Amino acid sequence: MSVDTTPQAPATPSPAAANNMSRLAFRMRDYGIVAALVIIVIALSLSTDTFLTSGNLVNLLDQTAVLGLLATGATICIISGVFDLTASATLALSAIVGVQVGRVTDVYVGFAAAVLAGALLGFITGTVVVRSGVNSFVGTLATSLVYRGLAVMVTGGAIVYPLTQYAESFGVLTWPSLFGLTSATIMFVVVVAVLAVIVSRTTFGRRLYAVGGNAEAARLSGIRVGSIHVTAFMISGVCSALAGLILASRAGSAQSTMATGMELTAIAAAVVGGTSILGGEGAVWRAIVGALLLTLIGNGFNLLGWDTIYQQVLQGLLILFAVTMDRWLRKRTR
Amino acid sequence: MSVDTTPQAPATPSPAAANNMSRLAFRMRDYGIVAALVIIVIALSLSTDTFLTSGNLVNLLDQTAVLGLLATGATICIISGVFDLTASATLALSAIVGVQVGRVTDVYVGFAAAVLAGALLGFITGTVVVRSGVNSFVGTLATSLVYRGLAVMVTGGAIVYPLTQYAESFGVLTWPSLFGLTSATIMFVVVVAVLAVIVSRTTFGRRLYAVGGNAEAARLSGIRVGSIHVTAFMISGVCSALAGLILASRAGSAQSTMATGMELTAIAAAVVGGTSILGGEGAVWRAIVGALLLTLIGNGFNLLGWDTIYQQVLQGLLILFAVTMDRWLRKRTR
Amino acid sequence: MSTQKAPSIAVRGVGKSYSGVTVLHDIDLDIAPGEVHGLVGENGAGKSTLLKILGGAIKADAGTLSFDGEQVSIGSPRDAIGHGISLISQEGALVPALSVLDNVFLARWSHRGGLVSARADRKRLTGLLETTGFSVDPDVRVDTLPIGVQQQVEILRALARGARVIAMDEPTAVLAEHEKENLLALIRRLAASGTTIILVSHFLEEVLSVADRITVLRDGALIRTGPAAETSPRALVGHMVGREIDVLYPDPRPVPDGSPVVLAARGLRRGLVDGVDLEVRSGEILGIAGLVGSGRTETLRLLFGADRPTAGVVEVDGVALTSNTPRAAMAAGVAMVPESRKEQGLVMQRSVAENVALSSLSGRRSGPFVKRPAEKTAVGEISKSVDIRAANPESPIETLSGGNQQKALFAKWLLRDPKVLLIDEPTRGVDVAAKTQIHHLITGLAADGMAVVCVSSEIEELLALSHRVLVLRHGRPVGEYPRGTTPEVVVAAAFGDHSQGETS
Amino acid sequence: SNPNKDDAAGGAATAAPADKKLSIGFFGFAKANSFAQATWAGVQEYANANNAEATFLDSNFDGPTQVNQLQDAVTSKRYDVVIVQANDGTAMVNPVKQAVAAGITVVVEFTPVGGKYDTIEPQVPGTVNIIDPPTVNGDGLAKMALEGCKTVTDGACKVAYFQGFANYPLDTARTEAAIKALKAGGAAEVISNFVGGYTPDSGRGAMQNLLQAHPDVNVVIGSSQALQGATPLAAGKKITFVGNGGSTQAYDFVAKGTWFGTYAMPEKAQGAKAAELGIKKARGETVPEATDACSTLTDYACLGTKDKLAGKTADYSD
Ligand SMILES: Nc1ncnc2c1ncn2[C@@H]1O[C@H](COP(=O)(O)OP(=O)(O)OP(=O)(O)O)[C@@H](O)[C@H]1O
Ligand SMILES: Nc1ncnc2c1ncn2[C@@H]1O[C@H](COP(=O)(O)OP(=O)(O)OP(=O)(O)O)[C@@H](O)[C@H]1O
Ligand SMILES: [Mg+2]
Ligand SMILES: [Mg+2]
Repeated sequence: MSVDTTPQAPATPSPAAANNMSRLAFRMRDYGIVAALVIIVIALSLSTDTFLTSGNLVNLLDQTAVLGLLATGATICIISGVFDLTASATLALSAIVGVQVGRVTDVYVGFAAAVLAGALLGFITGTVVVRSGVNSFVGTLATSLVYRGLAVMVTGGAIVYPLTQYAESFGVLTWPSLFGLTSATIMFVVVVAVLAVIVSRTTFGRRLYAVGGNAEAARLSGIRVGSIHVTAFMISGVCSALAGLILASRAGSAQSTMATGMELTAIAAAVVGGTSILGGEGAVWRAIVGALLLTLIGNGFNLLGWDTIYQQVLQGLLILFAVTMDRWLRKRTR
Repeated sequence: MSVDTTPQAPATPSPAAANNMSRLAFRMRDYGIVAALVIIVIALSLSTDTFLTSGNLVNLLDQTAVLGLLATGATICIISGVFDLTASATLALSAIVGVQVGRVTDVYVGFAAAVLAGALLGFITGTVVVRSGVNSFVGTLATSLVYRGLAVMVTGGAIVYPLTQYAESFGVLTWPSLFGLTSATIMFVVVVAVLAVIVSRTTFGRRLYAVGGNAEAARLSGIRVGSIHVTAFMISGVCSALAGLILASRAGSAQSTMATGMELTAIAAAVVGGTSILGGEGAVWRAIVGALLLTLIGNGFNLLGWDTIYQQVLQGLLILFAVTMDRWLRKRTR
Repeated sequence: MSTQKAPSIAVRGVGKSYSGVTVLHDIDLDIAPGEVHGLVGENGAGKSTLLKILGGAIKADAGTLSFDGEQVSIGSPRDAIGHGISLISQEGALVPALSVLDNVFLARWSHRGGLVSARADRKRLTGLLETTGFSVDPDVRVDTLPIGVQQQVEILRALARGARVIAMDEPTAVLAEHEKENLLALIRRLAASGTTIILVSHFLEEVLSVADRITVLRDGALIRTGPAAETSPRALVGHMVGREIDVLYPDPRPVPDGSPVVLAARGLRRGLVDGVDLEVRSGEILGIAGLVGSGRTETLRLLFGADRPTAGVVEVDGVALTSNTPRAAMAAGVAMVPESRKEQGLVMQRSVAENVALSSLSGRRSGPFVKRPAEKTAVGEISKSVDIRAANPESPIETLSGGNQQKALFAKWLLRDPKVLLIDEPTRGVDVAAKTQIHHLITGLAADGMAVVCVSSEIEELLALSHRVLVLRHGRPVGEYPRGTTPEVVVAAAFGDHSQGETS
Repeated sequence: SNPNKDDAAGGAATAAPADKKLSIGFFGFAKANSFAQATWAGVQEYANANNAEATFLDSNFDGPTQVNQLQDAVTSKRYDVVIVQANDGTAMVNPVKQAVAAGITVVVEFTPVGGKYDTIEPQVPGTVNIIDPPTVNGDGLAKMALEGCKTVTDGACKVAYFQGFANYPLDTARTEAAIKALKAGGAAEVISNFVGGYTPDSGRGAMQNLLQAHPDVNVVIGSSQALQGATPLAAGKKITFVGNGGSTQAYDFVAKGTWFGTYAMPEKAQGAKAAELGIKKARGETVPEATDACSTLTDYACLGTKDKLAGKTADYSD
């Protein structure tokens, strides 16, 4: 994935040295959470001999893929100033659509249908939120109930499977591929890289930040705040659909309860990465750092063989450590 | 519960008629969500003959008690500009403390210990958030993992019970009391009424709103922003502990997984009631309206006996209806 | 700037009301192409409302707009921008977390196939900076900039859009004297090149000097439009308030001999502020002058404990403050009216009354409860004495006009009855009449024995009010001038030229 | 003192005549859950055949929702018999008491109502239990795993136990029982710090990590859903599995020999049995208060190894 816009040489030729110094501090400050991640990686590498094996790194990325995609969608929404609590319901509903369409056509057509469904559901969520004028938190919460309900209605509460002749190719996303990484990992990396470029380099990306940072200022500048939000929800919907396909491909089936509650883990990952829930700030790479950090902690515990009874406490403390470190580095250089 | 500050007669005797008109509109606008609640109540009274029975109303309040307490805590935190995602973990941990202390002393001492534990945990959460300077969303999320983990450690992952000789009196909160309401309901109503008065009538309440509305302006007005936040977390902690006692008293036991995820339903109730997640606005009565609305919808479905497959969808649509109606009434008169 | 000719604007029968209260009524106004049109009126007269309607920020309830005789509908800012109208709003419309560069070209970024080209924008910005004479670092986040500079960013943005009509709502309110001059010169240049400018300002001299014609609004109605050359400040004020009033600066009462030093600071340092010493006696008004970014605001904040100094002490009545926090300063009797009412002063969504009462809550309580009748009386009295015009003290303070918000901020601190009053830009956005009221208020407070430190970018005001003026440059005091010093001398000192004046 | 107590006694159900159509409320885990659907199928089938009508109340895996549903059902007096498949066994104690007090016949199915996980006896007086206590379940899993050890190793056997939800009391009780039985039965090492959860995805993650930390593991125990995600990762390795659950997929794995066995409850039969107990009791017949589901409904105590399951079909799929 790409890293945020690097500041270019200053236009004003003012005190250059001091400027460079402060530019450096400015960078450091922005990467506190990466430092925390690195510290945890080093600690794990030193305390286990299994952590830094290529096998484990392949696993780690595979395990991060679903959360990473959802966290990216969440981050894009949060940057633009909205929450998308429909993420996991959209995931389930589009995966179900993917499987059902796949039954009457073909696995890959089914996959495409799932992605389309994700975009469509995102469009609906966005339209509901924008039109009703309701706060996105409660608007998407209500919408997510509707989507979950629809998922139950579509499946009749049962699990849906691809046709037997397709069962194997449906598992395509779990297959190893480039550099031994799973196809799911490759898809995740590619999608996230594309989204990172969109967010950090395009005019759409800038509008996203502007809308999230000061919606009124954005409106006064002629930005269609509503359509930016709808687009953000659509991107989030597509991310959810892709995550849903990974989960379905792994399970070989889809059902209406898939990934329940995961929208919150995704938001948590986004925020742990350093995206402000107030909107107007953040970056796609932060979502990935957050998702990696959360996955890593779980992975580390497993490798260390610690008793699950202490896991949660330590997990909480580690997250606190990481975000506090991030916070302090930022404050000191302000 | 008490209703928010009613605007008094104007200080300036300017255009009186227009003023009164706008005052009326102003009030209406604030009670859109109440209107939505009333509509749903009327619909339910007409469509079932069991809804408007005293037995059902007693149940309804009893069912609202836990969510209502949590939503009140959530509202107070949100008004002051923070989220408390530890609510349900605090609930579990303090209920466990209550049971365990009750084992070695007496049921009522145990209850008191639970409330103290709630306040203490709130104090710790608040201190962590304020000191670390981390955004409350992720700070309390991490803290809640720690609390849940501690609850597991304290109980060893098992259920804890009061001693057999206390088992009956431990159920005290489920007993009927004044006007046939359960003790839990009475406690809930009293606590919420007290908190409503605190928030709307005291200097602390004023500071709460100021801190949530503009923390910097509040600080420059001599308000200790940090201690207001800590106090808000403590109040939320006490609300959680009381909710925990109700749940424990009903179950006759406590365990580390109690009320998992309920902090979000509580925030949802707060927001459905009309409290803005941006802080600086909202009221305790709104928490109650929100909690009642959510409970009512469930209760209505159960009484109507509709196929549960459509419940979620209709629930989502009803919530959307209520908040949109609230929103539109507000906008029209702006 | 613009390639297209500016249109002539015709406003017909425009009206607007909020929940039944009329704030603009049946406005008819014609503006010629390339004209500089001044718009003046008391706080709450409806100036901003009219501008917002032109800029598409809000919709009128009644009336029509036409450009070059053709009726247009402006339903959104997009439409307005499409017609070449750019609004610089009073509240500011910057995106805090974005850089200067991104804010200047907000929604108009140079791009190639959707990818933003920062290099092209940088070049455009350099050009704009040259035309305007502003100097801003393109890469800093705008929320780290002083408001004066933020204002410049907004102006740059309007220019970057190549607007044919620029509506400026009090653009000079937050600028220092020499920057005002720059801006006025810029306005003249723009007008000469065919851009229409609508200028709202409370500085009547300024409007008179730059505008071709001036319109006066009062209570939402258009009182009169006429050539600037045919009117005078006095006449304008008469139209604005509907009666003759005295707008002369009051003279502060001389500081009594032997009046004790109330506030003293030694060796204050932090960031930009590099060793400030000062003393203020009871009954004295100390003015602090300097350029934007000279550290005036920083100094006041250090005195109040809003920021913690890295070195130095602040003493009140000879006793060092126990800690460098606003609370400690307030306990010692210090109060500060901050520079930015939106960010530092007011809780926008709360009511006028709550805001005014906020810093003195403990003074009116019984037990934990707010004594509401006492509060109502206190707020009512103070509101009257600073003349806050609010339809309802219970309505959110964000619905007040800018000037009235400023008065509420003042009222909030006066309710504490402080010994020392620190004021940063006391009359920013306040109309002439109210300004005079505030000036009388300040001199009156000093006469009653309060020690006042006042920062103002309005040099005339500062010199008229102060017993003494301290000039800061790069965070260091570079001169102190007694009452009667001319503006030229002080400005020269602020620029680092000492040849004209004597340090007293 | 507790006024509840008095009416609790007064609620003894009066027998319903045989020609009265009885109404059954089934309070299942979730409609969107195939296990609960299997129970439901059993309930429905028996009810329809015996002059009764059944309704599925969907709590969607939410404890508090289920509590409210049962409470409201008591208010609305819609059901003569309720069958409770509790999400949160302790939280359901109170509404179940209310239901009993209101004269409703209550059958507790699969998971206990009350906090004891090692007994089949009813924990709320007046109810009828047909359950599979978690400790019995844990013992059974351990028993099969120890058998399975023999198929993959002649030496010391290393067994991994994937927990369901980390530290849920019900899971804890099952985990503890299994670990105890494994150790007592001579397993060389028991690894229990992995959370496999109840989805293929969480199982896959746990298995990936397990293979990193303990590549030499011999037997893995986990929920049938978790193992479904875990199994492909063990391809080519000498590892066998013991699943918890009798789904189609689990049956297939056992039949293919990929898994040594699975803990297979004939869930539809259990649902039917629950309905039978409820209807009979409501009609005034005497029924046993406590039924152990596995030993009553199967002749192999739910220990579904290849030979035991041969020729049988699963009631539901994961
Ligand atoms: N959103 C709103 N809701 C209610 N009243 C409003 C709102 N916005 C403005 N007003 C009222 O409209 C009137 C005109 O306000 P406006 O901002 O146009 O005044 P102004 O002439 O720009 O004053 P100032 O010089 O103080 O900026 C004021 O009485 C103000 O309180
Ligand atoms: N042109 C500029 N570009 C960037 N930063 C600036 C500029 N001018 C001033 N600053 C910053 O402003 C801060 C000091 O401003 P301060 O508010 O104390 O000055 P001031 O004299 O009160 O100015 P103002 O009139 O805007 O309030 C410093 O942090 C300084 O670096
Ligand atoms: Mg204005
Ligand atoms: Mg300043």
